[in-house]
Amino acid sequence: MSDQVTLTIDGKEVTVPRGTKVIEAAKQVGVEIPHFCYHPGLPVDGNCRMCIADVRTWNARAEKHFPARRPAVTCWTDAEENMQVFTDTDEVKKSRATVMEFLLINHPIDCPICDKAGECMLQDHYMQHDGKRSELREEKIHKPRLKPFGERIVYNGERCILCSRCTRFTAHVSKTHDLGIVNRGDRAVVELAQGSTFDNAYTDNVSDICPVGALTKTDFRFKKRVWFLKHTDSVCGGCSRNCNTVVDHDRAEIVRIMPRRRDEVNGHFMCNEGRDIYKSLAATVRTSAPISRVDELGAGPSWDDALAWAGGKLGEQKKGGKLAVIGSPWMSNEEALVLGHLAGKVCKSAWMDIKNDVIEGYPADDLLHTDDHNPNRAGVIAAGVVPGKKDGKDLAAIQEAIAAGEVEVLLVWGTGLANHYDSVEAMHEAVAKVPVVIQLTDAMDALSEVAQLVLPVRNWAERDGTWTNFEGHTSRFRKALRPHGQARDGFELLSAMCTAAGGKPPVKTFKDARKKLKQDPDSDVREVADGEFAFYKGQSLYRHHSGTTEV
Amino acid sequence: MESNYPVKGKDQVLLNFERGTESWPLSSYLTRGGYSTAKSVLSGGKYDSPADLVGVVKASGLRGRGGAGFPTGLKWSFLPKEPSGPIQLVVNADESEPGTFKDRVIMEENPHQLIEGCVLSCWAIESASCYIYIRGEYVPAIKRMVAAVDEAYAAGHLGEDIYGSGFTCHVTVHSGAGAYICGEETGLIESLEGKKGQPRIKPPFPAVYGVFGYPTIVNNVESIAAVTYIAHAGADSYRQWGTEKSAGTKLFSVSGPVKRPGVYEVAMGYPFKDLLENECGGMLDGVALKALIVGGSSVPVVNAEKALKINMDYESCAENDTLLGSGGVIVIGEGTCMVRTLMTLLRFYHHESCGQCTPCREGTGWIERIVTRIENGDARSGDIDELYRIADNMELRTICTLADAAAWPTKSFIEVFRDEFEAHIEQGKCPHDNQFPDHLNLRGGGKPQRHADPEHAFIA
Amino acid sequence: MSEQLGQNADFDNLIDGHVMPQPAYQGEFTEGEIVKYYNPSRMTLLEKLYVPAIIGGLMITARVFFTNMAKWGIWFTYWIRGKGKDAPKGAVTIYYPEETRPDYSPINRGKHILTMRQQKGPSGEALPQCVACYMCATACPAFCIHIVAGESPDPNIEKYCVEFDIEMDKCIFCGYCEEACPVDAIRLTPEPRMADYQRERMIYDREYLMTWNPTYVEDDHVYPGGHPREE
Amino acid sequence: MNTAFLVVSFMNLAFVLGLLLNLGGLLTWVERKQGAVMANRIGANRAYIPVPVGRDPNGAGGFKWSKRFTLMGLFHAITDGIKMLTKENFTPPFVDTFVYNLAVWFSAVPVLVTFAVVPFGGPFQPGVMMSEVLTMVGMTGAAASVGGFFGDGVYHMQLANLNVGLLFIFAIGSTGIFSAALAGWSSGNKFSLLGALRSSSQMISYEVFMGISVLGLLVVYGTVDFNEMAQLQQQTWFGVIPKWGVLLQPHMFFVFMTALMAENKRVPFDMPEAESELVAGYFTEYTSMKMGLFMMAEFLEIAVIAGIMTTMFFGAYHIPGVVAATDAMHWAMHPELTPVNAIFGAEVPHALVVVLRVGAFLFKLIFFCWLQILIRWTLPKFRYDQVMKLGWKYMLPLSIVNVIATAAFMYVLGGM
Repeated sequence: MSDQVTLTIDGKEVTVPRGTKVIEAAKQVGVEIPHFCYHPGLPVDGNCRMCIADVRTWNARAEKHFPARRPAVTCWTDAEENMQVFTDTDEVKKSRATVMEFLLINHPIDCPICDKAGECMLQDHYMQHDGKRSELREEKIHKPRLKPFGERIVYNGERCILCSRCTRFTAHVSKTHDLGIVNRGDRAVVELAQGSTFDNAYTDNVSDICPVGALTKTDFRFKKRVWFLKHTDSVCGGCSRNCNTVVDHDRAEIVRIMPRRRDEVNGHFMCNEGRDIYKSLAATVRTSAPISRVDELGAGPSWDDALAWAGGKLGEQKKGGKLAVIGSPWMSNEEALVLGHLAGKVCKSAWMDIKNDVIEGYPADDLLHTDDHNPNRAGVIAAGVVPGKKDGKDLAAIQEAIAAGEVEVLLVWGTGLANHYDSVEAMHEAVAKVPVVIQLTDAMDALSEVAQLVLPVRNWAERDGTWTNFEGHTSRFRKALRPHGQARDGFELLSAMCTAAGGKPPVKTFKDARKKLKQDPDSDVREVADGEFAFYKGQSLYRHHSGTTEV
Repeated sequence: MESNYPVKGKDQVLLNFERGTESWPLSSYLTRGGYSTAKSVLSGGKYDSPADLVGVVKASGLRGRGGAGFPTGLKWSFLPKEPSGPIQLVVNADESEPGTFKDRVIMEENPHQLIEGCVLSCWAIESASCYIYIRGEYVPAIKRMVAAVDEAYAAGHLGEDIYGSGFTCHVTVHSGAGAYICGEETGLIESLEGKKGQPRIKPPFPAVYGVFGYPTIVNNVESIAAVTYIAHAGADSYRQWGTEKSAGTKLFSVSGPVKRPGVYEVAMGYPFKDLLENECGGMLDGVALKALIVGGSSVPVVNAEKALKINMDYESCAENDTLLGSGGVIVIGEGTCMVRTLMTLLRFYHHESCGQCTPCREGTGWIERIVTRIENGDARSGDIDELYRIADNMELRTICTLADAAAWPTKSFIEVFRDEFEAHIEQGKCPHDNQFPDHLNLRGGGKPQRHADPEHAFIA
Repeated sequence: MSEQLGQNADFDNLIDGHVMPQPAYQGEFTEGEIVKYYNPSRMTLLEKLYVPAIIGGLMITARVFFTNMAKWGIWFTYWIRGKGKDAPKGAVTIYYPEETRPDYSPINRGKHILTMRQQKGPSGEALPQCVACYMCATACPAFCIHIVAGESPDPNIEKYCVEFDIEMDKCIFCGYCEEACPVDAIRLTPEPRMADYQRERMIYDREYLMTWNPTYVEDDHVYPGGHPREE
Repeated sequence: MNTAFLVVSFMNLAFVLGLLLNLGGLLTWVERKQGAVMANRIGANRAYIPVPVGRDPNGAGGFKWSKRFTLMGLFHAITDGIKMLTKENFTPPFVDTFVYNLAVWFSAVPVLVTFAVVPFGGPFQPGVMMSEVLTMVGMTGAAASVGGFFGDGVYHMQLANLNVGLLFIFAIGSTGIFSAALAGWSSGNKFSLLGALRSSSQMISYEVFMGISVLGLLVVYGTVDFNEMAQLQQQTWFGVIPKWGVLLQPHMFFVFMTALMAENKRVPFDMPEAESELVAGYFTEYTSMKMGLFMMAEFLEIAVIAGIMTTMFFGAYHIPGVVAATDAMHWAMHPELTPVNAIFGAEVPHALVVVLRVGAFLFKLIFFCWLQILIRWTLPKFRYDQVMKLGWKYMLPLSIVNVIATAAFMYVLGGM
């Protein structure tokens, strides 16, 4: 018995590892089998009966294919050698239409007020596999609506199709066992466990995986119809896990953040804190133009003047200068590459280290949360923002040098320098000893109040880049929003500073930077380095596609 | 041995006791030769190996008495050669099929034969533990079984090292909570494990992955009790009754407007006509036979003409478009409204659907509502076809067979008694109102009404 | 080839069960002949000159002109006597704002209204039928409908529109919103008059869309629905 | 050149300018109103003068400006003028300023100048006329002094009594091309330039046979002097049928009329302006009164065309049936034909003759204005190739053949 089996699905041959479910094998040859209860991130339950197909097993003794005695659900049936699967026969189509009919008889069909409408599997499958009028002439069964499950989730029992994805999630993934299905038959409803507040960090995932609008998020409730949303691949910066996400935005605002499947980083899920990160992003204080506190430049210098001045100050430090560069674990790998070059090569071995921008956050747990609340420490270090080998000073040493008045030019990226001092006042006192402080930041903080030059940089939602998580997996985030004011892309800005300082940037283009960092530069980054964000085939009917993690 | 029960042949397999006496204590069973078979088998004299006994059971042609009729010996042989853990035997005493009450008689009147059968079966499949899962409503049966097991432990017929043979067998009596779905073997297993009684998706079958994940054999009470006889008398002796494919005797629980309803043990292949006339004393005066449900509520109904042609075995039932099922013979007399009968059945299935699979969860409630509407006279002409179509759609699309069990009678009722359904629609009411003989009082009072609050419709 | 064409002529002309008109070219096709696939002119020389046709056309328009002028003359006799309102005019059009026609079609697509629920809200306010599903906003080809959804004050209703603005100056009166609405919340009344002097006033908010009368009488005309006219 | 001549000339000038400029304005209104009546519409009726008619019955005080004096929309012509005069006089930065401004004058001036040779009445004796009038009202003294001032001098009711009248019209009229060409070129706009090119080619094309088409008529008349033409058309056949140009050369009437209308660039010959594809053609970049002059030139030209047509083809200022028996100053009527005879006796007074002649001329002028507007609101626009084809392939050959045939005919007949 080999580990691989070969089977035929709709006439297409496919070889998969033994133990693969037929529904997954079919996906590999581009055959989408409709389903509700099946989810690749959860144990199989097989209760929706939507994925029934004509599965014929090979009987070696009779040398014949035999159809299954009862129609098989492909989400549970293992692929077998020489198996034949037909997913588009009339019987299979009828079976799907039948299941759809049963699912819909007691469904309230309140799509107009349902937040899931537009990315609802029930809608999609109805369009594709049923499309009939309801034959029900009796009254529908009524169940509790608007039942809060904790503070973040609202349950609507009438919409629920009892696929048990949510209960399986709480039972097997978050292992909190908050949800269960009580009662029998068509009286069954999902219930929150008595006394449970359903306030763990992963509750919103049950809304993502809910194939219908039974579980909706209070955060997204009534906010926006999903077909108005644009989806941009992004990465969560809440901790060093770097969950791959999709930023759903409409016009200039992010409306919600959803997880994107990437098996080696975050699987299918993400935490609630990561979803809420857009709120803190919107709350940051930004500057729309460079701010200067030196007389030569005036209060509001142009970018050209500011860069020329900053480059000149850095350029002065070329020969054995007193330049200290403090990077940030929120930089992208490409920016870190250029910053390392600027400090190490252009300005001849300046003192260089990274700080902790964010020190507070949610405690680590077994599922996704990590201890480090900055996204890219590993990547920035790998890209070369490290204390130099010769005469290199780490952050503590740089702080000492600042206190001793040895540092003449201090270049800081990002916020949070005060985290390394006892208080903001202490930081101000220390920094006052440095003649030139240049801060490149996407948010204003205590340092911005005293720095000689503050240059606005785009934040993660406004620029392209890659982050590398603590396990070494690189993820790419993309530009979702229009930049705030004149804020500049960090990579371009640092390259320009290299030039202004009299040197040359290490790479010319963003792509070259990726090549230099050896992050699959030649292949399509979206498919290889990032989590795949696959859409269900039927979900591209009219200017919408799914924002769920569903595969 | 004299009995009120009419028997075929002297050696009754299952009802081998005198009716009206205290047949359930160990002492009574011992007088009937109880535990002698176990002793002889366990001490090694009778069969060379457990496989021999499995072979004998196979050769006896014993088919599962729970309803499906799967050969018991064959089922035993499906156990893996290298089991992943201790093999478990589960006796399915969750007898909740409407119209069936045969296992109750065994457990109440002859519990030790079941226990002996458990010991023998455990020996045959090399298991050390046996669970008897009894329906929660069978309180007297549970009491008697518990008492009987205690007696058997005390007398050394159960427990460690029985009769010094080195064979250990523990029997646990488990009381269910009265859910129909727990009569399905995987649902029973789930319930036995302490979970919500919902059928598991198959494969793996219980023989590979059953109770607590161990290889498990689930058998009906009647089958296990019959094993005692087969182990004692051999396959040929058992085959003296019945037909080629349906060997042995079978209990039939007859209910309905007959003179003597009850449980009768007859050989397979015994004509229904004889069962009705001889054993049950014929139909009640003034009531003619209208229809017959031969094997519990789940099987298709047949009309009187066909019913009188049926012999009580698997093949004859199949020839007459029905199934033998569990042997719960429901006799339906003239004057009974078939729509109301179906409605009653479907209320049961709607109530008992576990709610796991979509077609069953939604379909049982739907067809019940349609039939209720037909019965109340609110239906339209297309509703019969609609009903048939829904029932047809429910069939074979679920994990377990509960949906089929609801669909088959629905379809057969329409096929056989379509004119009655149409009469309901044409007249706008039930045409059978007040047509029963008053003394029968077979109908409850008032018109059937759906409960206003469906969530509490069937709970109170 | 010609035979085949002749045989199949009946079938060639049968498209979707309709008998199509015969092609203009009625001659037989012979091989090597260059077939011109356009309708040959069948005009006579006189027609080709166009002058008679032009004169004919001029006579028609002139006749209309004089007929109308005569009617205006009659109208003038009425007007002189101060009965201008009832006089027959030499035109089928009207002086629009001073006169309005009473016979707008009931299916004329005019001003929008929002329908209301029969039961009032908890504080006695009128509740819109609208459930804020955004179907109208999605269907709108002019993107002139703006909705903000919210929790309804009525506990029996889940969702309703907190704000519902229609930019009437962008609206093209296609009626798609009416078609898209699943709850019959938005309707286009026959009311045609909605011009205004300020652009700000052309944005109709929820409250204004909900103030309408089923029928109202104005200028002796009964309007089938719509907003009372603002002065 | 005496004082009386100057006075008469100023009178003529005042009459012509007053007539043309008022007609230019009024025709904008006529165009809209007539088009409306032809299309069962009401037409221009919005512009009004508010008339306070009384107290507001609802208000506390003040007048209610409820009566709106619209006068059939006649104020639209005034408001149009006010509007164009008061709108911003904007000169785009990319134009050639000098030529751009020059082109405006080329549009309106030639049209006005053209009318100089059109006789709007016959020869008249202001002294006789005025003394007759004044005598009639009883002012014999004034009559004698006015009669003495003017004497018996015979003047023409015409601005310039040129003996090359028609040639003058062709000469001046052809300068109109400069207007379109210069405006289009100087605007620095491709729409304007395209419009200018179209307009130039169309006007030049039609000028060719516009001249040739009337050659036949000139052969018949034997003169290019408009006054003489007018006099000649006074003759009759059989004493009844007037020898009007339209009866002499009816086919050429159509050709000449077509050519003139094409010169005017109006529908159906509005290719140069062609709103649908060229915005407004060669004057796209013009605003306020500059644009207004282009527009006005168009309407003035309607009147000028009407005047030319009247003079050449429709018997100028003559009334058919009224035949000059004695001389140009007095008419004798056929007794059986006219009731005028019964009132005035054998000879109609000179003053009445003048009034009737001017009235007849104005009537015919207005009729032709009406006819042009009727054509404009009846016919659809041609395609450009159709315009060219019509001119070069049909009108031009027809005109040439007509000239030869007429010449041959006249040679054989030996004169009119």
